[in-house]
Amino acid sequence: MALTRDQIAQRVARELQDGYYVNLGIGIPTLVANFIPEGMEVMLQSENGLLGMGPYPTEAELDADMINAGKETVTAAKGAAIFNSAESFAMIRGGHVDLTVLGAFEVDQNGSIASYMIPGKLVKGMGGAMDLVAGAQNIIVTMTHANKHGQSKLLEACTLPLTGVDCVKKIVSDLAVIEVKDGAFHLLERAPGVSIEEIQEKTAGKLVVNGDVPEMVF
Amino acid sequence: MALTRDQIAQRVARELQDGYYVNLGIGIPTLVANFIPEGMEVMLQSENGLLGMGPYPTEAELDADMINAGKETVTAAKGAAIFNSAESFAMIRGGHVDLTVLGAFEVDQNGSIASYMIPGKLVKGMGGAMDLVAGAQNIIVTMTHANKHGQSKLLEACTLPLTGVDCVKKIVSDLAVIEVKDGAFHLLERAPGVSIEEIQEKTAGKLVVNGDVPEMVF
Amino acid sequence: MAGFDKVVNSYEEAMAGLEDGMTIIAGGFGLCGIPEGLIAQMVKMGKKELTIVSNNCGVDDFGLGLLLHDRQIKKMVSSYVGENALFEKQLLNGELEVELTPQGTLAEKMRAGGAGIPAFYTATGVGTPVADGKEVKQFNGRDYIMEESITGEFAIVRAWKADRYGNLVFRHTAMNFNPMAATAGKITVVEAEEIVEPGELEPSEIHTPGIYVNRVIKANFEKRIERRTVRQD
Amino acid sequence: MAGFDKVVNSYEEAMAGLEDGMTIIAGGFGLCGIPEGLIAQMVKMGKKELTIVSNNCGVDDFGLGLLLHDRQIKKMVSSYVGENALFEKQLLNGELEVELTPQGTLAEKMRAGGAGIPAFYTATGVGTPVADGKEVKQFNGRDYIMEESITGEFAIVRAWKADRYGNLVFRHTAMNFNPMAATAGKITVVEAEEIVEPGELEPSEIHTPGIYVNRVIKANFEKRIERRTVRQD
Repeated sequence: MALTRDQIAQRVARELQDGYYVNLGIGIPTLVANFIPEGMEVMLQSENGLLGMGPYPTEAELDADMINAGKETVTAAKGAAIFNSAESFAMIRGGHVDLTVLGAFEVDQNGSIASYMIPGKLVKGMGGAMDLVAGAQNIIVTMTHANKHGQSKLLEACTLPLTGVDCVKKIVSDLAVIEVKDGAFHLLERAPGVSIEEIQEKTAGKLVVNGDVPEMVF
Repeated sequence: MALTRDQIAQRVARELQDGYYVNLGIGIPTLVANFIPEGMEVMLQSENGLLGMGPYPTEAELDADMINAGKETVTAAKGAAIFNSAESFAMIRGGHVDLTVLGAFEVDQNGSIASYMIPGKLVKGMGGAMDLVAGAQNIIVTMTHANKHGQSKLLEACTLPLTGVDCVKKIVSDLAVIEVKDGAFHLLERAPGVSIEEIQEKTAGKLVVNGDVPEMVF
Repeated sequence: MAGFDKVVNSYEEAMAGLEDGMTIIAGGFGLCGIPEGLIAQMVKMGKKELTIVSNNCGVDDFGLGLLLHDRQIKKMVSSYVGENALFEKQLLNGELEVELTPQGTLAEKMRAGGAGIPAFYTATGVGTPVADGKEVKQFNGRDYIMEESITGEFAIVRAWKADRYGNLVFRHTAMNFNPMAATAGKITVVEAEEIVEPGELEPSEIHTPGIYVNRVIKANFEKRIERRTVRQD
Repeated sequence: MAGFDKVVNSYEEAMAGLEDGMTIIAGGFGLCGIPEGLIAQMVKMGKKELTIVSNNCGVDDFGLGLLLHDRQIKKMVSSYVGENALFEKQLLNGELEVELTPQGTLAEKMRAGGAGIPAFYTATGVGTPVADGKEVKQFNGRDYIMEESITGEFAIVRAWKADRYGNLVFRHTAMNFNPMAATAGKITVVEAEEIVEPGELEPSEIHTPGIYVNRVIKANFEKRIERRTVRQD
């Protein structure tokens, strides 16, 4: 069975470490915040200028001047800092953020990522994604392994305009956990009940399988 | 009679305009603050991170954490802002300071200035002077017209290592007010009782004298 | 202290000097922290062929999106413009030009513009369409592209508190691009929720020193929320 | 919140990992805002061949000048070093190297180092000895030189208030180079007058967000005054 969105987020959360500063993109990455392991503390960076993002506000707390990078109303956690956009990207570009989790249209076996533009459709823009993939210490991509037409999104080489080159370290898809290194996709874990063959079939780039690949447990 | 240090400062103060942001260097330039014309407001920038420098503190106000760029204890004027060194030089380099007044060893007829180093003697460093001469909208140099051996400090070309090139707009020396433009020193005013001939004699660079040159009045 | 009193009393005075073809740098992120009244004044003045530098272009009926109705914008420099149907239409028609700029690069370009730094190097965008036509240089074995700074004839900024000298404090994440925008305008105009007397703002807590600011106007803001997300407690 | 509690209880812990030959970026301007206890610990540890990046080098018997007595400094990167007889002697002897850097360029090099910007252009120093060996490029008809960023194995910083997460607030002009230094160290160590609990500092008033800070130690400072100037009232 392919993982649900929540399970993908839950699996990504296992990559967190106590004391990590983390930037979570829009969509599935945002859900990771719901699965931070008990007793572990991570601090969420929102690139519009907030370090220490808290939960959504209650009706009473709602404040138009307090939003996240997805333009959602949020709160500040205890010990948060608020700063301008240049400072925010100084931290990101300068490599001070430990982990970035973001979605993608395509990732290739060299770790390049395409996530912001599909030519012919409207160009919405890259927002902070290009800075994040260029600057973060570690980059995990969450996405479905294949698109709705069954075509692989893990490619030998990306076909869409790139967001960044040679930067993605790990992919948590609905089917597998994959490490990207040495020009190949290395299969680390399978979704429960998903066969290596199915993953192989839906991975267009070079897939490396070493021995028995464990199933994820939830 | 050559001007006193106070008179030089007083003459420089006539160049101020209401609403000017001004950076005053160490020595005679610092004295300019004592001669700001009645009813005129200027704001003093100190490059260690203070916009709106006030007078020296009283004994009761003395605070080691409140100094100016000359490392003297100072106060903050009403409406002052305090910021870091990068911000301070962003304002300077970005051309937001209206006027810089500083001393010099030599100025040449192209407006180049040497003020920070005499080879063979100890190198103390340029501090913020290079940023100030590169960034300020207007630069006035205060200095004696000649050194203690009677040698001119207004040269055809500076002989000492430069602080900046083609940047000085005006010189207020103990003998004269001089505008630096079009590759020459233009004599605007004389110190009371000082002859054009004396100024000519003590100006090694090209001096332009147009008609009667008025004496300064104090 | 006439020389430093920057408060103006009308939007006409606030935006006086705006002309066709000018570049305007605007603070704000989405609809958060945008100078609503200054944008409305720009709509009213009807100047055309404007280049707007702003992270986003508002929505169809609020913020910078309002400038699209009379086709006042020639070019947008932004990181994300996907909230706006009219924008899409004008872009596809070729009536509007867009220069997509990564968000961090955009913030740094504004800061550099205000700080007298004509260009800087960044790894952001290397190997992507953003790098097209830009100089690439290696430092410590990694490629970086050269990005040039941005300045504008005007900068329009929203602040929380401003004193008469133009010292500014921003509120929460309504800060965003506003401090950088404030440094990069030849004429910087600030719309503030509150105007206080000099001395009321603690010097070390001022986000933008008054030296960058030319005009200040007091305003009431609608503060529209773009994505209202709440939790039940 | 073990993961973000950065408070250490001894100077040994604070400077653990310092080795011969490392580069240390130090906050402070003259004797104002210098991390006195961290410098004293460096003297105690006796590591040699250090490169120190700091606007000044203290005076003979206080601040970074103390590192000169046992010849711990190989190279200084500073804008002004003229307060110090021992410095002069070692420089003339050839025991000490100095890289004079304009004050604003120095501040920007530290900021750039922390912000992932490997180099930037500035007009400061064009046509002077500072430009020797540096790339010159024209923008809008004016010459600029390329300056590269600075980072260090350590940064040592003095703050006024620090919370346990490493968020910092600086006091008056003791701020100076400290916020930039804080961003540019691989290990950033902060000596603070006061340590407060997370939540006590107002988020928008924090000068340095904790993400840049690795260790925090509480200290008492002598705060020596370099030029005591007072007025009579």
